[in-house]
Amino acid sequence: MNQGFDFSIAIGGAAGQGIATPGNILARTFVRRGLHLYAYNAYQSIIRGGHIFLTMRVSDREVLSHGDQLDLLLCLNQDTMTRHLRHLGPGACAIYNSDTITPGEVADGVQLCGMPIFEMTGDRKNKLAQNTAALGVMVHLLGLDFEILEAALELQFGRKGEAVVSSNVRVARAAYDYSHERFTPLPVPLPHNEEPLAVWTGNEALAMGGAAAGVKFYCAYPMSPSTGVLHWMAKNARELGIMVRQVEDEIGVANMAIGAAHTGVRAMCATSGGGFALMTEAIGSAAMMEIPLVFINVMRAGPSTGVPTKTEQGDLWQALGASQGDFERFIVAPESAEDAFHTIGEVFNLADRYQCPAIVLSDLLISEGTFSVPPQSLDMYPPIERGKLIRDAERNGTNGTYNRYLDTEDGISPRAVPGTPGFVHVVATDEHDEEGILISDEFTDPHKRRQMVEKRARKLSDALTRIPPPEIEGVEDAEVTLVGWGSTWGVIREAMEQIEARGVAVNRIAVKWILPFHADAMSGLLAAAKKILIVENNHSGQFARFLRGETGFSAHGHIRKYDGEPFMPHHIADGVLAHLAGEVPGGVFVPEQEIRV
Amino acid sequence: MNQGFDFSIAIGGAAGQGIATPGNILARTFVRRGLHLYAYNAYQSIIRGGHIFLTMRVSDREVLSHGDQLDLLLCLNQDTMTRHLRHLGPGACAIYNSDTITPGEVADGVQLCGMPIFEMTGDRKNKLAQNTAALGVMVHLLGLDFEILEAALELQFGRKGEAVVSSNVRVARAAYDYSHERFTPLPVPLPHNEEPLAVWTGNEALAMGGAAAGVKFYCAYPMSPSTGVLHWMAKNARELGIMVRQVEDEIGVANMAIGAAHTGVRAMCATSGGGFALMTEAIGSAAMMEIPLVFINVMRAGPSTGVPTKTEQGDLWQALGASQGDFERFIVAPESAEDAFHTIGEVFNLADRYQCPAIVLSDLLISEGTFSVPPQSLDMYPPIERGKLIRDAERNGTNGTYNRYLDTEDGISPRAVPGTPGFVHVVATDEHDEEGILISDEFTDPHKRRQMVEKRARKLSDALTRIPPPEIEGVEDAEVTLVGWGSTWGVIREAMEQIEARGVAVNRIAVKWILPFHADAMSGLLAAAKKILIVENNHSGQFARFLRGETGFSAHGHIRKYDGEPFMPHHIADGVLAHLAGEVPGGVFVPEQEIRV
Amino acid sequence: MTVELRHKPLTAKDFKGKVDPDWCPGCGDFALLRATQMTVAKLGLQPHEIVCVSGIGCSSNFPGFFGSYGMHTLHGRALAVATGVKMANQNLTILVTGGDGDGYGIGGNHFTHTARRNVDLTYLVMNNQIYGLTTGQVSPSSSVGMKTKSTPFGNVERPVNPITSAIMNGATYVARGFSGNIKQLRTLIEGAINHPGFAVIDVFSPCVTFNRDNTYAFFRGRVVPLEKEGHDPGDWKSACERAMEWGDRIYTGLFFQDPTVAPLHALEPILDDAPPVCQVPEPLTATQADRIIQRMM
Amino acid sequence: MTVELRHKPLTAKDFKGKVDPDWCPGCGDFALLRATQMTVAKLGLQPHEIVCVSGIGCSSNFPGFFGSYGMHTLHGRALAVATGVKMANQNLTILVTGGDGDGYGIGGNHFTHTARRNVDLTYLVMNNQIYGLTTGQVSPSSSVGMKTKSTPFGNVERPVNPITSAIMNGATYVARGFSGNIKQLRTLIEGAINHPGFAVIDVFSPCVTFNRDNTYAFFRGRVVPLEKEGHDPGDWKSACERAMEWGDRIYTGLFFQDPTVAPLHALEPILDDAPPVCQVPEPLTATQADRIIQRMM
Ligand SMILES: Cc1ncc(C[n+]2csc(CCOP(=O)(O)OP(=O)(O)O)c2C)c(N)n1
Ligand SMILES: Cc1ncc(C[n+]2csc(CCOP(=O)(O)OP(=O)(O)O)c2C)c(N)n1
Ligand code: SF4
Ligand code: SF4
Ligand SMILES: [Mg+2]
Ligand SMILES: [Mg+2]
Repeated sequence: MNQGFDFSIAIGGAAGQGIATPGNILARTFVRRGLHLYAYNAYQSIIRGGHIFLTMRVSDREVLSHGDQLDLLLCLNQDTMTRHLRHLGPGACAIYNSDTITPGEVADGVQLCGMPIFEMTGDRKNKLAQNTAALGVMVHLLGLDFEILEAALELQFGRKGEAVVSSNVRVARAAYDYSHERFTPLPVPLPHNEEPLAVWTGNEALAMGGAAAGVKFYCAYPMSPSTGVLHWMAKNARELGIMVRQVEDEIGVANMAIGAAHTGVRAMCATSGGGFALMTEAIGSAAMMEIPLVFINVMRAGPSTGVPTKTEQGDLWQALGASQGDFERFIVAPESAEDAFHTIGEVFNLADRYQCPAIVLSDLLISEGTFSVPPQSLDMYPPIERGKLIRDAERNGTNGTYNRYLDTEDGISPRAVPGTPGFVHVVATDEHDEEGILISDEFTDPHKRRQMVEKRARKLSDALTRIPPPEIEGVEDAEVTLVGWGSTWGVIREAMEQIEARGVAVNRIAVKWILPFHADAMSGLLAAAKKILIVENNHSGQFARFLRGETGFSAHGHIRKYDGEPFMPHHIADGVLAHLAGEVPGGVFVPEQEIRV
Repeated sequence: MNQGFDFSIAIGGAAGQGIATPGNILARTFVRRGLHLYAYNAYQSIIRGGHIFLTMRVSDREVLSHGDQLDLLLCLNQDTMTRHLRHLGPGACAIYNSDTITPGEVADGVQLCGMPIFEMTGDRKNKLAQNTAALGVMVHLLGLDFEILEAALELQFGRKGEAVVSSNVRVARAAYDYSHERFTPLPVPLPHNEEPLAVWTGNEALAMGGAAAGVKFYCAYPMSPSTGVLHWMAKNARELGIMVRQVEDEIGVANMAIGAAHTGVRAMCATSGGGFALMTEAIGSAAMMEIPLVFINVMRAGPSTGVPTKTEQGDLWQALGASQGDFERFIVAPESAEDAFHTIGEVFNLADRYQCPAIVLSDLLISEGTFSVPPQSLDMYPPIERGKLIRDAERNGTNGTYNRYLDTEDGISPRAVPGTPGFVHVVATDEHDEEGILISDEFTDPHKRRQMVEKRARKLSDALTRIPPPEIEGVEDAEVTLVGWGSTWGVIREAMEQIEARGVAVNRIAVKWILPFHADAMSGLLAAAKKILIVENNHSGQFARFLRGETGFSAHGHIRKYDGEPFMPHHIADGVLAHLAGEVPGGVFVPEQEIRV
Repeated sequence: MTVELRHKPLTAKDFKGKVDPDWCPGCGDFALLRATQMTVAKLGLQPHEIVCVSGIGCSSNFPGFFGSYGMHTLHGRALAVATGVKMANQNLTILVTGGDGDGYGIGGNHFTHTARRNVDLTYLVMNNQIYGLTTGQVSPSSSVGMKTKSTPFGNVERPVNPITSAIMNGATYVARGFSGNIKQLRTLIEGAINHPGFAVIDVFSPCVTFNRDNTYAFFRGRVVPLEKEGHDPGDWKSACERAMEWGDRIYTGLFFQDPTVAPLHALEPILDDAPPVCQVPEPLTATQADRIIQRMM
Repeated sequence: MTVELRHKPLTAKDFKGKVDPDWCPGCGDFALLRATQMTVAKLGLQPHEIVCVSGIGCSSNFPGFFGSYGMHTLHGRALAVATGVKMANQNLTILVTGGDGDGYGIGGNHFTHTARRNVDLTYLVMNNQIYGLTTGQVSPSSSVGMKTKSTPFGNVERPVNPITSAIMNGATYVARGFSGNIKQLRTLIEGAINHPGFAVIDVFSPCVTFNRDNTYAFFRGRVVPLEKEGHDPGDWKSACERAMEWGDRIYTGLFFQDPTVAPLHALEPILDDAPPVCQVPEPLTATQADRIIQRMM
């Protein structure tokens, strides 16, 4: 597809075999050369053993998915070799410890790079030697100077002391020399761009987005795949003056965050589906008390405990149906790590302006994916708009006259925080009047009740003007319009290139803002589309149903995946062609996952 | 409207003034005469004081709502008089303690029946005397023999001893005699039908429905307006051999019920919106483990704690979005107390057949409403179908060969319960294979994952054949088609008579089964309708959005109410006429609640 | 606070809420409300310096009747919310008010963990041994045998003991009061507010409407103030032993106090000599931002 | 059971699950699994008579590795589910297995209430003082100062003490074991299963991957079996005192037992001489149905 440099490395092994280290070293090496990358790690909910498969795609232009093919396979165990060798095509290489691993049958043109680790290192005990040796081989195959690897090893192991560094360098050097003599480097050497890139995961992006948006209170209960946000926050808390708390459960998390937010601090928390279920009651309470804060749900394959380490876009309806009754909130599904970073700042401003909670729907694909990012594209000082927030008594108001829930024209009432003299009030999850007095306990009054429901609802009447409407991306008048939401943004864009290459004019609509929804704008776009196919990573077509509910539009077909693995670009391309050929009887194309991870 | 006898009594006072007792006595008296009734109690979330307003409508034919007018107002305090006297029209009577209450201005033709309680009883201390005296007055006004009241007092107070009975009879008698001399009885005397009726609340109907369906395990955490189910269960537990447990919270409730259900017992629990929010995680887990049981959510006005004693149809989306991921479940919204009774049996059979949880959406209107019911219409021995349930070892199977999650053609796997020799297995909320082995921990396999998702989803493929499709009720080719769901069933039917009386041909579609949804049948009905108006008791039009999501149909207009009070028939009739007159700018007609309760 | 207002000395009346309590006449909760109002006035606290956080229940309506900042949150969640308030603004005085169902039933887990964290809160539990607002069901502190709407044949579950639980979970100030003894209540509340850590006062606060067993009369004949018994609040064993007594003698007073444990906010290095996080300007400093970016490269 | 199968004497092997444990080599959980398998075999229990209920965590994978009926439920909810199982079928032997996070963190409220209800369950907590499955965050039983991924600068919250909590909440059999002492574990498990009521065994079960502080070596040098100390399990005060010791000496063994409290199912009159509710035919009898209708009229 990519006319330039586009290359995929895969590393497979068992949990505990230390896949992360060579992965990190390679990633750092690539971004320092200004190369773009995206890495997807397929792993299991098990601490030792099992099968882990890290795919890292590198290119001289933006990389938006882990792609379709493998160019370089590093097998840390026999299992990896057995599962994945058959996925290599001509020009690809497989690297493995030939002392312990036997390659199987191999396609023509695949280069087998066996490493006789004992012979190279003289060491039978160091189980991690093969990882370092493999880096040596790779550096040779990629046409890099050994010095680059040496520097990277220094950086990686420096904290562990000189001895560790030098023993790693020795092993790597031996492997480099060994392969220099025997293995043919890849035809296209690794390019070098001027501007170095940075690298992060989606969870780090969410956390950093929070930090940049002024979050000074973060609390959480660990839950994969959201825990990375907690880890980043915990690590950086001291330096950034952020109060980070691990709580006894997600109910405590949500309520504690609400308590904090009520003091005026920007508060955030993250979890995954099951924890989010436990938070829902509190989300409704924040809306009723009109306390703004941000809840992140990093979706994983459900239902229930499901497949904790696999991805899915399965919680859209849970977010839509979170908590009882009608209430005001934002729901947004960021499209990539970089978008996630910016989204947090955007959605905090909205939550603050409209004094209501916001839900961010990330997923494992984004949150645990590793992305490169141009550091200069990150606005570390985004606008911070706190809305009608009274934090000190300079503004007017006394106990006698201040009404927390004043029925204003825009429905938004000036919001004072505890500690401010002259603005004493009580916020309540029971229905209340403008003063905050419970109408359920003082006197029940249907007219006041109606007034307050309408006051709150009115808040959002102009919210759509602050949210960008969805747009058509790509050629006008395309044969096929792909509609996706959230994390499929990247893979759909890459699929579009494949689809065009197969001679089909395609465009797409990427939906990020779920609530409030730009129904009119969307209807306009859909009305103009010829054949609408909705792509989503779940079984029931949650977005398709939502979209029909908002616009009345039924798509012409669907491309869905719910086996825990994310889409690869060709899955979508295949789906489009199958739909066009009329070969999708039920209207739902479900690609077969080839790489058995 | 009603051509026959149709009469409304209202009793107003503060909490603690004992409104329930005269209400109960009247209700018993009416149903024993074979009269139909419906009573709606508007009350506040407060134990003493505030304002309570009980409306009881009585008729010789079925009564489906509390109606539009008041014929007899009993004021237990000045507040009631002040609020409600102005709602009385010609022919109506107001009864009150003239020692303490002053009537205000009154419309022509309203009869004021002041009771000089001290003069009648010689007692200044007995605060409840006015209640009993009022019964005496009412019995006179209704043209009943005093003996009927005497018997009713005997029944009501018998347990408290002879002295209490006789003193009440004495007070009632004095009032009866007093009013006999002074007040004109109502023009139409109370009819008498042969067949006595029974009386119950919706919560009692839900509980009894459970008992009849074989529920032997019920657990709950108190929450208005669902607590009546717990009270009935607790009272009848011993006699019926039902294990009833009050748990520490709703999370415990849901999970305890699941544990019980796993042993093969039919298990049920009820709560309201906030408690349901806490249960959602467990509902998803029941679906994943494939354990059938029934969760009742009795909706009240939200969001959050909301107005705990007021009604709303506000949790449709919460039910639709309960728990993360896609999973199998039923959602049903019964239409009346009687329907609630039968629904529980029906939905248990579905849950058992398809081995998944079911959600019943009742609301305060049904659950705390008092309904008359012909006792012979209650099937106390409904069919009990347990599906593929293995409760003893007579059926074949051994540890070696039994697979709990066998991938059968219909997706339903034979289900064995603990204690059965030869069927040992583990159920899991993690994704698992046919044997029940976790695929997340053992090996992650996208193909198995997909197989299991599809196996579970396949279960419901024929479920719609077991659920009646929605139907058009009323004239064909009507000018207006009203669409409602759940508890508005009764009031919409009564509104239809008013609409017809105003010369508009109207029919309606009453939706009870929400998931799975008869989208095709519904689309057919909607396509044939001229002007579709959706009636619902919430702010955002939750059902309208759901319906469009399922069918693509947008209604032509809406009639909504969200002030905590239920619809009265004329609210809907007014809405229809306003819509027809083109007088509903935003498309949503919201009636003003006149009676300020 | 950037603005210094001159504070006049306040009285209990200044801590009246916007509405009068709508509790049943005679409800035990009135006494705690009054005792609290008197105590905060005596301590010289200002309404805006206090946040009163509650869950849901009759007793949880407290903040609406109390003249300070207030949060009437979800059933069972007051302690979690209050912890958030305190950790985001350690300068505020936090009162947490609620019922036995709210605190020991649905809220039990927050109770345990707030205790072990020793969050600097004053937790006032109006324990009427019943669910009042939902019209009289068994509560986790109802006695065995008690007949309620949900246990018409008598409760079979043993009650929690809030005092021993609190002590064992790590609360550092643990007391029991009685609505019939406002004077003692005031002393206990004063001690609790002054105590730097998690202070729990379990208050026998009779529900005159639904609990026919644990009435004023029931307690009047039984309560024995620990003050008169020479009890040493430093001795957890004796505290637990006395807390377990439930017969002719039922002790009230301060069972346990450990002033040596630091409250949670004092253990958080980011608060060392720092303003509350809610008062720190939101934007990152250039140094902070640069460091973050650097680590990604 | 309508069918009587002849039971051959079983051995620990017969209680192997369908798959081998995938715990990290050296994980403490192996020892508890083995001890449990040996004990149920010794007690002559059959696989179908046992239900093993767990939540989520490394330790909660236990039922998958154990050859009985099993339920692998939600994180923190095992005790609630298990109570449902027991109350619906009192004939089953219920083992509840899980971790410290599962049981004392998110599941803490069920722990409290299951204890006070004295539900007849055997609760085996594999306490590794860390969140294992989520790759190493602080747990409610982590020691102060412990560095984890969520407390990189050291934990500041005091840990729960499961032993004293269990005792004060009303558990009637409270013990502590150590994966390094299978023999003691077997004795404790046997006692727990035989005990009619809520039996808790908190097991030091080192996480060799994420907890570098509380290792086998840490415990080996410190554990002191109570059996050797002449401890009287009837004495709650001494039990609590010894349970609080956390230094050179850390006691293991049976801290507390009270055999006089009836388990919950024995207090439920509807179970008097009656089969489990899951075995009662569903339909109402005519008498039952008629009475119900009568009361409505
Ligand atoms: C999640 C949830 N479950 C249940 C309820 C209903 N509810 C309101 S107050 C209450 C219990 C009240 O008892 P307690 O806390 O002891 O307070 P009291 O009224 O006795 O003062 C319950 C169960 C609720 N509001 N929210
Ligand atoms: C509601 C919910 N929150 C969070 C999680 C994520 N989670 C899985 S296991 C676990 C903790 C495991 O710790 P522990 O119970 O001590 O077991 P261990 O792995 O240490 O044996 C957590 C937080 C979850 N599955 N569900
Ligand atoms: S019901 Fe009980 S607790 Fe509630 S206000 Fe009345 S007396 Fe107080
Ligand atoms: S991570 Fe720790 S607790 Fe989990 S299996 Fe490994 S050693 Fe055991
Ligand atoms: Mg109470
Ligand atoms: Mg653990």
